[in-house]
Amino acid sequence: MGFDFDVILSKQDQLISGIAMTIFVWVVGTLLAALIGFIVATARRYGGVLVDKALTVPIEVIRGTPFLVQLFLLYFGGPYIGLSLDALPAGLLALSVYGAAYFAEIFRAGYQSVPPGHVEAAECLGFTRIQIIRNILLPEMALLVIPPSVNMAIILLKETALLSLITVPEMTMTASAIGSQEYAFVEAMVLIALVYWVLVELAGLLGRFAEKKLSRYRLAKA
Amino acid sequence: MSDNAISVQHLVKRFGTTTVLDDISLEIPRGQVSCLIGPSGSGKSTLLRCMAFLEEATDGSIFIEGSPLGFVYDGAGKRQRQSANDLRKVRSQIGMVFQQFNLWPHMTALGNVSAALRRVRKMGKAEAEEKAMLQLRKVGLENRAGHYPSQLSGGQQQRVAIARSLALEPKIMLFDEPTSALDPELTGEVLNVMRGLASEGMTMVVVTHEIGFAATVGNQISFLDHGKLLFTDAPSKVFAKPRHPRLEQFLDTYLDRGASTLI
Amino acid sequence: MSDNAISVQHLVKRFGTTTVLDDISLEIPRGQVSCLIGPSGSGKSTLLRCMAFLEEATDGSIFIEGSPLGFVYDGAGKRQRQSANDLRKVRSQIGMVFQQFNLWPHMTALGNVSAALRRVRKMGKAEAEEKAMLQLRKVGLENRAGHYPSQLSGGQQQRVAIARSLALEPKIMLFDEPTSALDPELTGEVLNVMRGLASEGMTMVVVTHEIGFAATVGNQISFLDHGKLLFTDAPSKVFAKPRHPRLEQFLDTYLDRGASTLI
Amino acid sequence: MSWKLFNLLLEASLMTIFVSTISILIGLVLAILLSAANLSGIRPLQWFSKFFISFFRGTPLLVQLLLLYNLLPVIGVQIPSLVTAIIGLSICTAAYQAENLRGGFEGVPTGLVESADMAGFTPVQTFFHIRVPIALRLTLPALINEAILILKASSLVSVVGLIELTRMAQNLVASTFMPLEIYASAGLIYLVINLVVATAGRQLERRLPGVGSK
Amino acid sequence: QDALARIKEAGVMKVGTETAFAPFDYIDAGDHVGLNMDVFAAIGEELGVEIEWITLDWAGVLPGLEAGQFDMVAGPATITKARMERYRFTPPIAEATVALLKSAKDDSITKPEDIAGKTIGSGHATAQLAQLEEFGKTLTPAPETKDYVSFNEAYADLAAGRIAGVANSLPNIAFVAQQRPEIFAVVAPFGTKTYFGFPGLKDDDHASLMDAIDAAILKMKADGRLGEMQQKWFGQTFDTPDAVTEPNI
Ligand SMILES: Nc1ncnc2c1ncn2[C@@H]1O[C@H](COP(=O)(O)OP(=O)(O)OP(=O)(O)O)[C@@H](O)[C@H]1O
Ligand SMILES: Nc1ncnc2c1ncn2[C@@H]1O[C@H](COP(=O)(O)OP(=O)(O)OP(=O)(O)O)[C@@H](O)[C@H]1O
Ligand SMILES: [Mg+2]
Ligand SMILES: [Mg+2]
Repeated sequence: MGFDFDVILSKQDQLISGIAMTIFVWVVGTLLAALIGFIVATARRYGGVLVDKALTVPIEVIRGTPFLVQLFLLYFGGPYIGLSLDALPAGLLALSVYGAAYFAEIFRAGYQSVPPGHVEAAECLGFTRIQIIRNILLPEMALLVIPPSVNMAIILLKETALLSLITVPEMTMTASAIGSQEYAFVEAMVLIALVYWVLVELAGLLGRFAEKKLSRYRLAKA
Repeated sequence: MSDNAISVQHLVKRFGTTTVLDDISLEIPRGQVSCLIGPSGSGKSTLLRCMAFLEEATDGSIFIEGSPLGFVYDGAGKRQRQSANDLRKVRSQIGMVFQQFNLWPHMTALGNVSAALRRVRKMGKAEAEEKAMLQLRKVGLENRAGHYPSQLSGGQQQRVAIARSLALEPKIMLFDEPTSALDPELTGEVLNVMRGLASEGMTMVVVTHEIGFAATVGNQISFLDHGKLLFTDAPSKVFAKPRHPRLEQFLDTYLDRGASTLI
Repeated sequence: MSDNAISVQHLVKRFGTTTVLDDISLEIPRGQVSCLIGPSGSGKSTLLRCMAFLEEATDGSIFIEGSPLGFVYDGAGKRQRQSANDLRKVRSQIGMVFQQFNLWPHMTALGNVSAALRRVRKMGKAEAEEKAMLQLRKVGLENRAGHYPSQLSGGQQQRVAIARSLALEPKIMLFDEPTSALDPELTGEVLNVMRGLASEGMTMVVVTHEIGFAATVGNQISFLDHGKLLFTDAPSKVFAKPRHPRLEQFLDTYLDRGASTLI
Repeated sequence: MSWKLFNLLLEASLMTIFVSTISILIGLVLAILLSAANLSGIRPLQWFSKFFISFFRGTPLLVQLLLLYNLLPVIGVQIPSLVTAIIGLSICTAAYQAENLRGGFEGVPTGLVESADMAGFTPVQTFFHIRVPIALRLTLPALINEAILILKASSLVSVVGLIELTRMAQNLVASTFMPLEIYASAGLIYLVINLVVATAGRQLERRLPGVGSK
Repeated sequence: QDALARIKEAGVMKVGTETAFAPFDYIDAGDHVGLNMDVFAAIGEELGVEIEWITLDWAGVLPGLEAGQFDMVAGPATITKARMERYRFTPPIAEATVALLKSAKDDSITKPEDIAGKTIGSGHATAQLAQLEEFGKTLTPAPETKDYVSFNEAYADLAAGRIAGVANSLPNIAFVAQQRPEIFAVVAPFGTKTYFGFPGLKDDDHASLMDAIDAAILKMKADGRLGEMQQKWFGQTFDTPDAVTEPNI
């Protein structure tokens, strides 16, 4: 079984558009997931016991079932309840809701990590709730939240491969199609692995960079 | 309006079924230093936190400079929560200093002190920082303005925390064991700043284990035990012998630290 | 062999370029209680940690019961690291009690005390636990054997920590501010256990801010300041007036706690 | 959907549970060894551990499984599908768990290690009796998360020929053409399994004392 | 010793396939059944060996064959020129000509040409998709095509109403419509005639094995067993050539 990358590279255009699609879905999906997750965690913290309990159920259901199943139910089941989405919006919605369940937990831990005294100090000074979230809670939890967020982003990157099942032309599909047209499966797999690896390392790098930036007040530990 | 900065009336606080504060009534005169002492777990911190509305009392009421704090009674005599805005207004007269300083680690000393001026008073950056520097100078830390809390000693952190509270010009300052997280040598600098405040006529409520400080700086001493306020009086009366038996027992535990011999 | 349990000779410790211990020489007599006092940051903890080889000294030497600790000098007079085995042997004569107790959270009190007997002394479970129970009884905690550290009060945790060290039957016990993480009311129980040890003739080195304890239980007091050992003497001499000016200043800071009046 | 089909899904879920449980346990042991390599202070071991984590966290499990299944025979190693699946999953989860544990090991208070030194523990004893239990306890929530993710990711082992829950669902869809009912049932089974794992995790968290919990 | 000799000595031939390709291979009430099972049972008898089935995801089947995980593929593939360059195919076992599946309620499509301007789905990178696109070019307006990772998703999307039809080989489509007649219906085939065969390796090592399998299939065809199987699984028989040397696509 010899390696023959020329075959694969001859389909450059298709490959590049597949890679671009993967990156697009990944970045937008992850950002949306983080945003929704943050809103959910915030609602759980401030919305009272009922909201907290009520939100636990969808979070556990989404975390507990495979992304594949959710994707199928949304895309193929949606039309039966009048929700007929195109592949790309459906994929983005599924991905961001799936990620949001995990991000909600990450941010919950983040909220818990800020000593209550820091919030009380701000309350005593008359900060409004939004000011407290914006000026105290978010910056303080950032360091704790970044590493698991990067992990989550990596997991979401890998889940994007499943979007091909609902006809989003992302790179795993493109590459394996080229692989099967040209009969170069292993070459295609190696190529995909390489691209994923690069993206994962990039995500890791970005995370470490942000950690470093944010931790300047920690580096100078007295 | 009475002469009392804080008036606590029949305050009750329960956590679940345990009663932590049991029908407390207490007047804090304006311009004086009131110390709360008592054994661990007696409810000192809880009482102080009720005065800042960081805990909601189960029953009773608290007035700050004559205005009700946290709850108001409607026409029918039913207790209602105050609006968030009114609460902020009443609370703005109170500054609170915590045992653990609670400085925000991601802001410098100057950032900590100026934050409320900028966010709450909506001052511009330059103006807020100028006012903040004034406060830092007052606690002797103008040369540490650019340091993060992690780069400051405990005593310095606590002084920044005091400056942070003072920046909003409160009428009353509440202190919860402000020195007990500090090394003995760092305690002095914080107590000195507090002495300065007292001499300027700031109304202060201080929860403390520093019997020496209570005895020398306090104008009135309240002794709590098991959620009950046993007595409130001037230090000369409180520490005079024969003492209240429960206080005598309490002071005995300080023997190893040599504190009781001072009195 | 001399009468000294610990002999520190020309010890120097630098962190990077800052010298934290500066040419310290100190003899700790066998069977006596030595207290290290001094301001925060003066190097007390560092000196104690060097005696346990938790810090490697930059220069100088330490002898435990006559044997070199951590480093040996070869024929050419060059300092060499001791083998891990030899180090463990010398160290086994030392027990150390930390300010933060440092109990292992995943083991019960009994587990904490018996762990080293089982792993290091290779005793069977039953034998190790029997010996461990003896030590727990000594610190008055036989009825807490099955509790995890998180289920014990600070004072109880510190007593378990002492029992854990005692289980290996050390000749010397080192204490680093054993009570300063405790509430005032819990301090007494730990100091009592230490008094008991002292009366049994255990060699003890105690870093403490409890001047009262140092003055009444210590046989010898060493005063450190800025990494220098200013003097070592009996308490009666150390606290007698006129005092060393630096000590006088140091004791002043305790004024607020009322401790200096004890002496 | 008939009971018969649901039963088939249930039977297939046994394979899911079996493969994931074994892999999570093996992965945990591997992760601890990787952490040991990382903490050993021996450079080549540290490099190996870093590369291992970076590679297996960085590439998709699907690709890892396919390469494992199809490249090993090329170099003359024949292993059955079940073993391939377990090796693939274990290695992949080991990389993630080792990353989780890294935080846990950093969170072990130095004082606890120093007390072990003072008690005469050898470094190996300290590692296994002090560091590992405390790090495991600290990272328990993250480890449970990873267990749930692996339970779900185990659907990928169908590429090496194992019939587990997801694959069985796909098979049934291909013969009955009732995707919604079948995928919803499969989702339900996953959910029940994962809720059991999550609940067990929370019980364990409550039962085991944490560092500094009061 | 070549592949055939090794298989005879072991008494076992390993074949790989996927199980989500009804009616060739699928899981019915928990058992792997389908035309392929019957065909290979017969081949096994002819060769005097047991058949060992290795079932995996289609993504793993062809790589598995090349890596030697099994001796040959027991899942049929449309015989095309490009594929013949890489693999050796057995004699055809069924027709693979492309037909259309539509919604049973859809009256607007009665013949293949009616798909003009509509959206039609097919399997990604399949011979069927290529033919659909070819056919589409002859219509105005040309139909839009949508490709799916597997046909099952395409069927689901047809049921969900996102597409108007699915183009796949007649045997497969006939089976789908037979399973869910209330939802799906078949439209007559279009496109050039193509056939399904089993791929194996081209190398010398496997030459005698492939020869033996070819002979077995031709024998089954000659004595009518293959026809019976086709009748059983497709409800009809196909007239297939003995060998495809020049595929139409
Ligand atoms: N959130 C809470 N839930 C339940 N019980 C509480 C809570 N906060 C405090 N308590 C209990 O209320 C009692 C009084 O606590 P408080 O902190 O006011 O005591 P304190 O006098 O400040 O003690 P210390 O000197 O140790 O600070 C204690 O028994 C404590 O356990
Ligand atoms: N690991 C370290 N790196 C750099 N400097 C250190 C380190 N450990 C201690 N120091 C410095 O060494 C000096 C002595 O510290 P040490 O902890 O021995 O003081 P101490 O007398 O025990 O003080 P305290 O009473 O506050 O415990 C301090 O200035 C401290 O900042
Ligand atoms: Mg308190
Ligand atoms: Mg110290």
